[in-house]
Parts: sequence; C-alpha cells; structure tokens
Amino acid sequence: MDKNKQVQKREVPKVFVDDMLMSLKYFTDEQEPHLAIIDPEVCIACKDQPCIDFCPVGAYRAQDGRTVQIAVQSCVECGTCRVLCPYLNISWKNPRGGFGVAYKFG
Amino acid sequence: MKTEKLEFDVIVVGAGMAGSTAAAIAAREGLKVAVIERGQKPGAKNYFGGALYTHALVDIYPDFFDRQPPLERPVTETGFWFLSNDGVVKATVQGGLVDNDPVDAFVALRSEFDLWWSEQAAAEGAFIIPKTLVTDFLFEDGRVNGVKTDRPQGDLYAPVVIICEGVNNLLTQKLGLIDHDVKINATALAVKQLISLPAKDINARLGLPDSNHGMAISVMGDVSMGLSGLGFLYTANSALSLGVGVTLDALQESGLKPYELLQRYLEHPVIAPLIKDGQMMEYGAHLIPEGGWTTMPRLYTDGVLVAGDAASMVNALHWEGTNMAITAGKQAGLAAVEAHKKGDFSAKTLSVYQDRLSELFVLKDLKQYRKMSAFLKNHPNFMDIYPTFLNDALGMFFTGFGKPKGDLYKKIFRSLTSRRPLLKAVGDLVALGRAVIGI
Amino acid sequence: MIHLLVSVKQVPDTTNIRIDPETGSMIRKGVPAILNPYDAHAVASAAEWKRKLGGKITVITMGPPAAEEALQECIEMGADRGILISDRAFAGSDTLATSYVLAEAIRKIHEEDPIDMIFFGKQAIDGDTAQVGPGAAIRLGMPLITYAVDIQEINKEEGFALIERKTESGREIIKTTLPAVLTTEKSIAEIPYAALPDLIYSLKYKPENWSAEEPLMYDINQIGLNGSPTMVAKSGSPEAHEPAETISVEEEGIAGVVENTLNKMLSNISVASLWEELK
Amino acid sequence: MTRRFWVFIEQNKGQMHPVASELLGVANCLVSEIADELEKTGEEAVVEGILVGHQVEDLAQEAIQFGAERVYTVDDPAFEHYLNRPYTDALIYLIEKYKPEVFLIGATTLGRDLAGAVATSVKTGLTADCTKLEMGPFRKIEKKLLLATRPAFGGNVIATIVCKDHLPQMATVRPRVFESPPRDLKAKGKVIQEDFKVTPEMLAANLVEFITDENAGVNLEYATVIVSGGKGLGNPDGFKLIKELADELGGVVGSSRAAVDGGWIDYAHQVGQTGKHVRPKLYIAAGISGAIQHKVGMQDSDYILAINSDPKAPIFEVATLGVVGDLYEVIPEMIQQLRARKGAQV
Repeated sequence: MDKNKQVQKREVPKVFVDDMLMSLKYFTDEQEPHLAIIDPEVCIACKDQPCIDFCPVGAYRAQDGRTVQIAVQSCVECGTCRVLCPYLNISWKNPRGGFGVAYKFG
Repeated sequence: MKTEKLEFDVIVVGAGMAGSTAAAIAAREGLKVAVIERGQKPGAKNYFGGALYTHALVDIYPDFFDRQPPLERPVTETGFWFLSNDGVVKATVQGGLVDNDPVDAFVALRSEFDLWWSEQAAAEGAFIIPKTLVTDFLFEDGRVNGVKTDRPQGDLYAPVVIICEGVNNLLTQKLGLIDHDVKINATALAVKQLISLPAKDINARLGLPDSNHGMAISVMGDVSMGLSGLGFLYTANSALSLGVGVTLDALQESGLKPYELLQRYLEHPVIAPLIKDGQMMEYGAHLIPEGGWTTMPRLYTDGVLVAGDAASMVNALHWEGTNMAITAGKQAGLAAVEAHKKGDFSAKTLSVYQDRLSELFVLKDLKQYRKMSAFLKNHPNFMDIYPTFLNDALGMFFTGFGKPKGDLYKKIFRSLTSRRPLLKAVGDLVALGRAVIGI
Repeated sequence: MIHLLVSVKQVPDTTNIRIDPETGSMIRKGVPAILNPYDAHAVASAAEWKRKLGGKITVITMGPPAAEEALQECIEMGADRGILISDRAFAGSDTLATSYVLAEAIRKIHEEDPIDMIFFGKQAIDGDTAQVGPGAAIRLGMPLITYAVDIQEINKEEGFALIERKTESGREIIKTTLPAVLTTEKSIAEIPYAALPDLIYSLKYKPENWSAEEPLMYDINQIGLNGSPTMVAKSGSPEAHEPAETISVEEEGIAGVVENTLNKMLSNISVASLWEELK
Repeated sequence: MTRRFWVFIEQNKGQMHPVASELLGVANCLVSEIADELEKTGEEAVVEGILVGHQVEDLAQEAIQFGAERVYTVDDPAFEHYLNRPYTDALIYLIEKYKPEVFLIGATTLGRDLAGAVATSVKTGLTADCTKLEMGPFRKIEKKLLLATRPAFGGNVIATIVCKDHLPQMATVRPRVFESPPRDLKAKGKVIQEDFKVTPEMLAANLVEFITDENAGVNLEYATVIVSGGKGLGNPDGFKLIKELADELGGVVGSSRAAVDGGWIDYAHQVGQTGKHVRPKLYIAAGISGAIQHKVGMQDSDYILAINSDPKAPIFEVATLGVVGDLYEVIPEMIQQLRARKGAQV
C-alpha cells in the first residue's frame, strides 16, 4: 500500500523565549552593561532588523515598532549579534569578570 | 592594598579545555602559572553538545579514571540519524569496535567537568584566578610580556601568554594574529536544551540496557530545515541533551528564531516521544568555529601562543573540538616550558608548537577538511534531499511486499532523480569524497 | 581604628529552584550556592567604613564546609579575617539555635578584640525569617537597629553612631551607643569590583575553622535539633491552580478584547461596587 | 489553668495598625478550634491583647471591639515611639508573668524586629510570615499545637512548622493575609494596666529624628485597586502608563521585584514575598511573568486581570481573567474605553 498522503511540511512552532531564560542563572552587572547599540538611528533605518530573530535569547526587541532595545541581562555572550548585525552596529564586549550568564550544567 | 608586581612564568587566558590543560602541563614542569578565567567559576561560560574523548583525557592524566572525573554516560552507541519530515533512518554502530574498555568517548556536562578539569590543573600547581576579564596585552619593547585585566591594579606579567579565550577570539584579533572577526559562513550557532528524565525512561525509550550505556548521535536532515547545519542527541545520566547548530549566514537568511528551530526539532514525531514528560533543566547557546584551517589565526608570535576554539581548532563533521583543544593545550604548555629552558620567548622558539601540531591529528585533520565548511555551504541538499530520499528509499524497500521488485526499484530511483538529477547526485557524492579526502 | 564584624550566610539561589515533584523537597543538584545578597551589601558597607576610619573586618558564617566560598567572597570585598563555624552537631538548627551559635562566637571575638559595629543582612533569601540578627543582638545585650539604609556617622571616640533606618511610615535617624547590631538593606552600600590583589589574596586565604567544641564549647542542649523548638511538620510545593480563562488579542482584535475584558471585569460583584463609587 | 492566646496590638501615634484586628480575628478562630479540648479538660481559653505605648487607653477599647476579651496595657512616655529594647523587655516581663500559649504579632518592620528579639529572650520558637494558622494535633503530643504554614525557599516550598515543648508558640503574619473581623461597638472587656518601668540602659539606642517618607503614602497593603507593572514593561517609563491606568481606576501603582531590583521603581511599590502582601478587590498585572515569589503576595485579590504577551506566563495560573497581548496596546485602549464609559454616565 503506497503511503502517498500529501505530507505537509511541519512548520516552526511559536516559542516565547522567556520560558527558556527562566532556567538560566545570571550574575547581572547593573552598573556596567556589556552590550550597547552604537547608533540607534541605524536600527530605525534598518529594514528587516534581523537581530530580533537571530538572537538565541531574544534580547533584541523593537519598542513601538522601530527603536531597538537590548535586554542585556538575558545575554548569554554567544557573539552572534556582533557578526550578524548587517551594519555591525553593536558595541560588543564580554561582561566584567564574574558577571553575565553562569551555566549550571553546560 | 598590596602593590607589588604580579609576575608569573606563564599566563593562560581562559580556564576551558585548552587553558586548564596548558596550565597543568606547564605547572607540572615546575613553572609558575596563572590562569585568568572570566566566568564566576571555570565552566560557567562553557557549553557544548557533547562528548569528551578518552584518548585526550588520559594523555594528560594517565590515572584519569582513578580521579573519579564527573562524567555522564559512556558512549556505547553512536552514528547518524537521518530525519525526514516525519520519519528517521538510524545508521548507528554499537558493540564491536565501539565496545572498548575504557570507552572512547563519554558524554559530559561542561560546568561540572571544566571546573573539575581546572582543579586538576590547580593540583599541579597552577593558580586559577576566576571572575577576571583579560582586556588587553602588556608590551615591553614591542614584545608581549603580560596582560591587562578589567580589575583595578589588574596587570599581570609573564614572558609567555597562552590565549585560550574561545570562539569569540577578540584578544587574538586585537593582537593582529588574524585579520577578521568570526566568519558568518564558517561559524555555527548551536542552541540546546538539557531535559531531565528518569534514567530508566531514557534506557527504555532508546533501547539502552542500563544507565552504563549511552548514545552520541549526529542528526541530519529535517532538523535544520534544509539549512546547512547539524543536530545532535546525547544521553546524560538522567537527562537528554538535544540541540541543533546552523551556520550563521544560513540562519540570518532563513529569518528563523533559533529557539523555535530547536522547538521544532523537539516536536519531531521521532524525537517528541523520547522526551515526553521531561523537565527542561537548562537552555543555552554557543558558537562553534567550523572554518578550521581557513579561519585559523597565526598560532604563535613573540611571547604568545593560541590554542582551542580561539584557533578554530574544531572538526565539525567528526564533532571533534574538546580533544583538539586538550592536545593543543598540552603542546602549548610544552612549548612554554621549552622556551623557559632556553630563556628565549621569541616566535622562532615558540614555533615548535605549530610544528608539533602539524604532526598530530589536530592540524592534519583541519588541513584535510579545509574544504568541508565551503562544501556543506554549497551542497545544502545533504541536509534535506538526501536524508529525505534515504527515508523514502528504505521506507519503500521495506514495504514493497507483493509488488514486482522491478517497479519498486524504478520508484526508488525516481524518488531520487525527481529531487536531484542523477548526474548532479553523482557529482555531489564525488564532491563529498573530495572534501573528505581534502583534495 | 575600628573593628567591624559581619555575620554572613551561604544560601541556595532561590531564583533558580527546581522542586522534585514526588518528594516536594528542593532538588539540590545544579542549584548554585551564593553569598546571601543582603549580607554581601553589609560587607560592602563595612568595607567602606574600614576605608574611611581604618581598622579591620571579621566575617563569620555558620554552615557546611562549602560555606568557605562565601567567606572568600567577603575577603575579596575587603574583609580581613574569616571564621567558618561548622559542625555536624549544628545540623537542623532553627533561628533560635542559630542566633545562640552566632552570638556566642561574636561574644568570644569581642572579648579578645572589642567590636564596634556588628552587621547582619536584613534576611536570608532561603529562610526569609529575619530573626537571627535581632536574636543575636538581644543575646549580646547590644542595641539593635533593623532595616538600616545608611550609616551617617560612626564616632568611636565618643562611642556613638547615627543610623538611618526605613519603616513603612517613614525614615528614622537613630543615635545608638557602641557596640550596636545592625540589620541592613541592600541600599546600605554598593558591592565593589575588587582590585586584583584583593581577589588574589582572597583566593589564597584559608578561613579559620571553629567547631562545636573548639575554640568554644557550645551547650549541646542549645544547638542542632535539641536546641531548636521549631521543626518542619510537613512541606510540599504550592498547589497549582488551573490556568484562568484567557482571551487573545490576536483572535479578537484590540478593541474587541478590551471591550470583552471590561464587561467581564465590571460584572464581577466586588469590582462592580468599586466602579459605582468611581463614576 | 487559662490558655491565653495573645495578639500584639501594634500602634503608631494613637492609630491601631489594622493587622492587629486581623490577628484578633485569627486568635478567636484558633480558640474555637480547641473547643473540644477545653470541654474535655475543663480549662478556659481567652484571647488577650497586648498594648504598649503612651496614652493608648482608647486603643484598648478598639482591641476589645475586634475580639479581645482582655487587654494588658503598658503605658510610659518612653514607649511613645517604637524602640526595640524597651518594647522587648516589656513583653518579656508580661510573658513571664502570664505564660501565654500562643503569641501572634503583625509582620510589619516593627513586628519582625520585635518578635525576633522577644522569641530569643524567652527561648521559644517563632515562625515568620505565616500564610495559614490553625490548631491541630502533632505526633503524640497531648495538646493541639499551633500549625504555622509559610512559604520557604522564596515561595517554592510551602512548609508547616510547629513549636513543640516551648511556650509561647510565636508567629508573625503579614498585614492583609487575613480579613479583619467585624467591629462590635457594644463589646465589653477588661483593661489591665501593668506597671513596667523603663530603665535608662534600655535606651542605649534612641530616636533622634523622624522623616515621613513621600513613598510611605503608598499604602499598597490596604488599597482596593492595584495596577502592577513588571519587567515586561521593557523600561522604567512604562510605569507612566501603569500610573495612568491606576488613576483611571482610583488605584495605586504596584510592581514586581524584578522591576524594583532593576531600579525602575521604589521598593515601597513591590508586591510579593519580599515586598507587600496585598488583597485588593481588583489587581491588574501588566507585563509580570508571575514568578512564585510574586504570586504569593497577590493571589488573594478578589479579581485578578493579567495582561501578558506570553500565553504560558505563570501569572495566568492565578488570574481570574487573562489577556494575551501587548500591554502597550491593551492598556491605552483600556484607558480610552474606561473614559468613554465614565463620560457616557456622568
């Protein structure tokens, strides 16, 4: 018997990233955040703002549609934004010693 | 406030696989070694699939297993799973050549293991300084003779600095050992979930006789939705480690959210039952350098050596990264010892580091596979057409009962050629062969 | 030159707790142990006054051997001497027994090297009882100022200090004789980013180990289980409620959803009575 | 022998703190729960108020009207403003004189400060921030004990604690965890003046100055409408929108701990286990994920409206009604429609 039913492609489920972040331990550096947008105007002009999608912890969010803000305390320092931002508009440093994510399992 | 200068024989930047190894080897030979780790503790910033390889571990500590290392399950079954949209072809091997004592690979969790691995280096005499970020180098008449950190009075001096800073090699770039940042076509972003499950459920669902058996699986096909990337499945003691890595440029073009791609993988009809009623213990993300030879920085200069991910020492196809880091860490440590014996820390003396690595699998494999990341980039069909074809072919083959086999083979053949013209498919195979052989 | 003492505690990080569904008890594995945040700010405050007036800081903690790490963190922030009070006999101590153990240790240190000010963090984030500071103060017969948000002055010569504390109704400035016991809020001081030499010193520092017999002989009837009038009769995870009725903006559009929400909300009796008064 | 159930009548400048009346209600419930034992043993149980202050006679009557059969008062100018040492010593004196069985104190900053010192001096057990109190059997102990239930480990565990072989069994309770009983203006009860002298050495620490705090006006605990914001606001100025909605409903602004820790709003607004415990008629939670530590502080509200863009946010577990959407869309629309509805009626 031929299985010829049209197998439709499984699409991508909608996930709310905060549910993921609940599992992570951070030592948040309130005094010196390690990420910053160099020139906010560039983000407003940026057509598709890919950072909102490619960041694995969804730290980049567009407030009222255009201005992009970074939830720095969620960052896991993977470095993707530094190199994938189409305009290299992110000032990217490692957090100060001892701060940032601290994986419990890894 | 104490104010005298902080002087060491060797400074190692980063207490990961490469760093703690280099420190242990140098300290073992009597050198005064400092390891500067930016995390709260060694292991806090490290994340992988993944498995450690026994050959490298026992090479550093012959009595490795007597030291009760914090490992998860031994890998007794390994191989490939080719996922189609709703099925899988499992090509795994167990027993036979894989059944060794000790086993060739162990699943591990980096936070616990890397901390333990750094403690072994401390036992050799290395001094581990956590919670401190190296921000720059110190120079004396043009030569590196120490590092600056982000702490007040944060300078440390040593004639040899071994950089093991990981994939985001900002210091290596700052020193000019490489003229570009991480390449988006030769680096993958991997996201993973560690899902806790009772050990007996893992054993039952994966067909493992007991908790002393484990799996390390490379998952290809539907997991990356045709993007160039790989999925994986590892069995921890009472948890499953499931993740997927996708090359950065492919990720950007797709517009996919990494955690949603991962969720889709976890909801795959073959995967979902494995993790039913599991509780997510931790989600994480990390870059994997896949450029190997093509994105490797200069490995040494006056007073400086580079090892591990910072030097792109990862062979993605074979999931080899930690063993390369350990082997390179050892050679860097030995090179530092020799330099101290000679009292000369010039690039010429330190070049022995690269010579040694060239004779070992580290540079040999990376050179051989130097075309691999480009190959995978230009042949995405290995990520969707062929895995799906494999599923269809075997699916038809094993349900072709009572039908003339001649037609069956024609249908199987057509299920390939309808997706990929024969000549092109043969061409792909040849290209794969060449990328693997490295010609 | 002043001598300040800070009593600290290593606690499991309660923001990352996982509960074992069967036993209802906390899953220890993978839960990082940290220096109680309120105590860290207390040490930071002591370090500020050590810099201002010169002197030294002693930190004590009662806990398992692993609590040594918490003391190391205090040394890193500027403390000079760390004492770990650890003994199996202390296991199961409730706040009454704990305040006895800490108060007696402080008394012994005070006899050998008079202390001017004793700090406790406002509470520990695992127990949240806020009873150990007040308990120790009464046992030592020293004045107690809780919820301190700022130390305005410490005057050793004239033997007084001015402390600002915060209550629901407002802020009080208290003048107290010395030595005194403070429990402090986080705003008492910011945690410094230690200089490298201090961090290195703390990594090499080995705290002193005190037990139930050495150097102080504790009364076994006042420590551990037999020194603890309170005990846990039963524990479990809070019962989960089934999720409420939810309406989604995506499905009904913004105006429709809000309309629907207000209708439902204002039809609830208690909310309705409110709404009447408001109009 | 009389089994005494005591309640500390906290007062400030002649005003009785409502938590005292709430605890008088609880004390009377506890007495009713041991009625069977009283019958068997023929003992008598009584709810008594403990009032410390200066010129506080009329408060004693108020305590009686909320359910105290008897009130012991300690009146001295030194008690006019709360100081730990004199209040503690006065209570120790009364406890040693009358030997109460249970002693309930409001978990205000004053109460927590006082209870810890008193419990340690009389060497008894004290359970803090209880969310449930009842008299019940415990193992083979002959008399029923006070079963005090409270959250531990940041609210992740609910523990029931007993204090055995030590009296009084002490417990502190957050304001608004229990309802005040109705006030019976015709209630009669005895007021007993205790003479307790304050000695100078009790005043080693004394008040120099008192500054009323503008945020102190935020009486979150007794507000009937609270609109709370959390990290979901994205930034501090999100609280302007929260304030606008709160004003529209005649309510007060609350917040999650994460917003306070981020320095977005003063601690006085924090609702939750380490903040205020509230029980308003209407509680609106906007952009609050609903960690257990927050839910513990507001789940007793009559009506809870949760607005969150994450359908799986834990806050929806305690909400009466949940709106899944962007608060920056939902709230402005709510304000508009509320004004429209008000405009239409007036």
